[in-house]
Amino acid sequence: MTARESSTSASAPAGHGRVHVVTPAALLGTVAALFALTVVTVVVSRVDLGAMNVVAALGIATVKAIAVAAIFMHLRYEGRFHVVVLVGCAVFAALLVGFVVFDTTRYQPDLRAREAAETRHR
Amino acid sequence: MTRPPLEPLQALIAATPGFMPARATSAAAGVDQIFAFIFWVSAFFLALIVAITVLFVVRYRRRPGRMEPEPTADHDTRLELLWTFIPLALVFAMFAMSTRAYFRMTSPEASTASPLKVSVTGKRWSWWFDHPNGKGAPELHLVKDRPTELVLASTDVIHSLYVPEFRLKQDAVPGRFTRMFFTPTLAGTFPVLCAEYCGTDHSRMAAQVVVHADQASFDAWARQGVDAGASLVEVGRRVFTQRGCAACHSLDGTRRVGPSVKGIWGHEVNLVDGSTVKVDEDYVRESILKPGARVVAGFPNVMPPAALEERDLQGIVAYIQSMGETP
Amino acid sequence: MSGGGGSTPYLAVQFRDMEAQVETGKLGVWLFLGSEILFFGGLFTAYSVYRANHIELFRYAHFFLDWRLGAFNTFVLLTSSLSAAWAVRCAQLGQRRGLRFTLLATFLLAAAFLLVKYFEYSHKLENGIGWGAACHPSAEILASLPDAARALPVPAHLGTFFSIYYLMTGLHGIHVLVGMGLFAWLLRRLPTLGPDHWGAVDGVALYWHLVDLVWIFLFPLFYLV
Amino acid sequence: MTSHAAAVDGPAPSYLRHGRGLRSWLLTFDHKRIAIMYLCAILACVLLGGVFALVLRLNLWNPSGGLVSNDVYNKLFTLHGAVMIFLFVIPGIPAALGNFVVPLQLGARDVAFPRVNLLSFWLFSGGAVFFVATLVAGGIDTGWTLYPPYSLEESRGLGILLALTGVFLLGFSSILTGVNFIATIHRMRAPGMGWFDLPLFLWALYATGIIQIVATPVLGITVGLGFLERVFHLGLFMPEYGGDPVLFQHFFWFYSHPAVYIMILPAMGIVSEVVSVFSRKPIFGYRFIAMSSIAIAVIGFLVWGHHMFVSGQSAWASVIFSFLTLLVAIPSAIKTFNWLATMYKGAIVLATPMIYVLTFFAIFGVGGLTGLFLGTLATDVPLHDTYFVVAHFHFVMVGAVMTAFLAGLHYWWPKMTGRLYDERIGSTSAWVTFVGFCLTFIPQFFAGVAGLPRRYATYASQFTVHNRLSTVGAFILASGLLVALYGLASSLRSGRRAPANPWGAASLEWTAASPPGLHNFDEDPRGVRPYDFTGLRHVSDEAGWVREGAR
Repeated sequence: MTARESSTSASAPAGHGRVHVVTPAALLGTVAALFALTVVTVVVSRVDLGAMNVVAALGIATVKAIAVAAIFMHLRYEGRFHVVVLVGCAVFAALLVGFVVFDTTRYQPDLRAREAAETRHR
Repeated sequence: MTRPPLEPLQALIAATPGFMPARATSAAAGVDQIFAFIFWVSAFFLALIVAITVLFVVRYRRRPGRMEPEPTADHDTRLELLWTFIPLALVFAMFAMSTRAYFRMTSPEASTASPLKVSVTGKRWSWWFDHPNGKGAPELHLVKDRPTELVLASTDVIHSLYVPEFRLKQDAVPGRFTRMFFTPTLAGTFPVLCAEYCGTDHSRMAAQVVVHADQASFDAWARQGVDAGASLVEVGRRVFTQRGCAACHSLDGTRRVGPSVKGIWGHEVNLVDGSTVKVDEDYVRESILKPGARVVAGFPNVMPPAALEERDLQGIVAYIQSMGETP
Repeated sequence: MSGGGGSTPYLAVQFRDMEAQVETGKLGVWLFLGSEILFFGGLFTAYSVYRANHIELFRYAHFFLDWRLGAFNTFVLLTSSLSAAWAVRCAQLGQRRGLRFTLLATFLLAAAFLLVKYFEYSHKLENGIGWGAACHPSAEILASLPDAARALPVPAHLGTFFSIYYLMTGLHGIHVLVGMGLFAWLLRRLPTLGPDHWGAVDGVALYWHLVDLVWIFLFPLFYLV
Repeated sequence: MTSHAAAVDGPAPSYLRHGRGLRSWLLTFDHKRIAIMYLCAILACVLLGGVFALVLRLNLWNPSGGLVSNDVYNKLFTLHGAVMIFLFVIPGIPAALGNFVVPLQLGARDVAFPRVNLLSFWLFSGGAVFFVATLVAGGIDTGWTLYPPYSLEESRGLGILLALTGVFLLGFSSILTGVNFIATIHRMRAPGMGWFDLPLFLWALYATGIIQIVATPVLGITVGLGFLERVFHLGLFMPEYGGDPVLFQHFFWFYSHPAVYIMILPAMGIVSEVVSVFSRKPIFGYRFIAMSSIAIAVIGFLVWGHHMFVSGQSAWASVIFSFLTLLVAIPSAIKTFNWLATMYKGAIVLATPMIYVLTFFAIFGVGGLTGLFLGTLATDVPLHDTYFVVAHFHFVMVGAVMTAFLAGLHYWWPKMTGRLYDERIGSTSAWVTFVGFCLTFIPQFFAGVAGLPRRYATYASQFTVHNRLSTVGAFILASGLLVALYGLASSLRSGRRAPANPWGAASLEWTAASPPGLHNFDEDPRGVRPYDFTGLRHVSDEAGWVREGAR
């Protein structure tokens, strides 16, 4: 059993030279960590940290996401280019969020002023 | 301002008849200067590209006696870095110049004179300008050399206030205000256009801006026009033109977005729901205050409600009546 | 012709050998998942914009969501991710019974997730909490809110929050549904899957982990903060 | 599955003869047949969009219009834009030419995912059907940019929902094409073919693929949100329900600006191929050209705000976007000068593809340089939404992209069909197209600077001359394109048979038969240096070019 779980699986045909089979320990360990982090994020959210609540929640979610990507999605074992795809796309998504939030928050007073003017009018 | 070095280039562009509109604001000179800079840089590079292309084609065309290319390097990093960094330096210059000018164009002037603040409302397909003394007009009136702030709003869709002579443009967005800051520097009358597509008569959504030579002239304009003693029909005619009703409702029977007002008084019209109604005072009033209530068949339900004063309402009714009844 | 992969009936004509086929398939799935990130990214942008500018909406609407259900669903989905990852392992090692069990478990956990979502949605919709213009909370649900919430006025455009809520959880739910379809498809093809043909299991599992990843972010963003 | 093994003994029948009947085309997994189907569909769309354009130009002959009503005019420019952008310039080069050429240049038997490729074609067709349905349902008059609140008002009717659905399908088609190309280029290269042995067309398509994968999903979500906003009033974009119309513009341009690079990058790739082959010299500065494609793709994502300088975007956002926009000029400049340097001391052959490329230099020069005026904040403010913008993007998207498309179509035509087109007709079409194009769009720059806003059904009489020149030019342009189509179509009947390598090109596709067999190559080839022309010798017009020492 242990031989089959090494990074090159003996049972795989020759073409599968780079196949990695994740061990039960790694799978179970990961899911245990994910469960624990879920509990932590719930507990932390019950404490009022002000703006830090969002930061903490997103931070924990990111750690969980990295765990899933690294172990369940095999990123730890293979394909540096897959990491580039995942991280690259996440970065572009973040840039979209970042730029749009940056801009909308800056022009928001103009929306509020108009809303106030309309309320006055009625 | 770094005006002198570009002045001759700018003058050359400006000298081309019909190339550029007059310069009528504080912003215009700065914009045109940067335009001139980019124009000549571009003209140089375009000429260079075309000249090299033509030259190489003529000299190196494959022809009897010259069937094979001459060996040359397949890359030259120094040369390639040269044509990386020269354009880079040029766009940096453009960016730096333009950003300075842009901030001047989009922020209030640090001037002691109190700004003239005008509220602009865009609606399909007309402009309305509320001047500081409470005077509303379908024309924008400004004073030469007096700093101006326009606060733009829209009641329906996005419009864009554009005066080519001012070199300025700003969208009017429903649900919010947008602002323009500038100082007119040339007295005269210029067209106000809509530059953001807004439907059927987008191209006819035009008005005028009148830049008065001095404050006194502006004040004189602002005082006049309160039509005491005018007949109801005259009041109606004024309101009808000023509020831009004619953009959709023609006076001569032409079919536009809405029904023409010519000869409809007393007429039975078919409605979208299949019923009919007689055009009388009640119906005209309702159609102004609640346009969507009873829409004439064959026309879209797009008219925005207009909260008119009682006298103006009476005026419109009288005006439409004066446009002739059905024989 | 290079490639000595003719030994398996699963080798497509354009590939030189099975390894190339599996690796290429995996790359294709990853690229598609990258695309999915941006697809959800659009909705995360909408969320962030409205949260940044209308925090009062989010504070208030938060009272309508039950974090216990969200947390329960988080555990369900994490477990399903585990079984999906285990299914890949079983396929690689040729453990047919284990593969059947893990695929079935993933399918059922996904169904459980959707069932909980169904109860959440129907509870809201019965109480007038639709999306956008259709959001008019009923008197009962307003009365059932904690005191902290009842002290606040109902904010204007509460429906905008629920638009975002339904959009994000709904799009995620559609992905769960598609995932169930994919696992059902794998179960049907079970006899063909094994050490020389596990690319499909791997691809579906990768997709499923992405669905899990999205939920890992949705849960705190809607139910907790 | 391994039927290609049989092909070793003799030349395989060409892909055109492998299977007969409609089904063998519509359900094919062969990238070459899919490419041909794309080509036919796309050319049909160009004709449709072109007819719209001619009606528009005729209506603008007089300042007050008169040929069609304002509403019809507005619908025509909307559909002209939507059809041309979504059904021609975006899919044109990648889906039609790219699909044909990518596996051949790599020495592969097909793309990585042939089924996905077919699905992509059918999604494209579905999207096109929705566009036609929009037309049948009375058309839409929102402009292709679909800005709310105008586009999502109830009074716009239901056509908008059909159009949004169409765009959604087209988006997915584009994403799948991008996934396929990137996976193919990564994993299907011939043995011995390194990254820097890729023909530059493939680098360009690789960069395009990045954009398709990263930007297009945002288009999908944007039109999806638009659809739901219109039906359910979500309150995201419509101010009436508490939404923000400027937010839509951010979403829209996050895709639609990079989309411009989906259009132009493959065009640049074609130019790189053609300029080298017809100068008979290796491309100058291969790595700079390859990397500048990637740079354009990456920077191109971060410039979308330059469409929003006067839309109510905050000033600082505008400044940042302006800066990033201007940076795109650099990789474009690098490419242009490297192309020119490739011609230096070459042996330039003025075949039709090369003539198209020479006109590309001028057109892209104008298109790119006028972009500087629009990326620069201060000058964009007056020029925004005027005919200057119209002229600029037609120079880039029609001028440059269509010119390169025609260059590529003529260049690979012998490979696709096995026939040589008539050089006289081809070169005539190239010059007529160029003259017509310049006459159409150069006056529009002047109209824009003088202050004529775009999307105007009627205009001030001072612009009559500009518009009439433009209309005359449009008809010259159209006739040039018809000449090109005639030349290509007539070659199918009467063209000479093409040899495997009619141009003396060095990349792998020219080692396959013209037209290639079902699985492209008789034997899986090894990688070659794609711009190494040494040893290529012209044998005869019938036998084409042969590499010395080759069998």
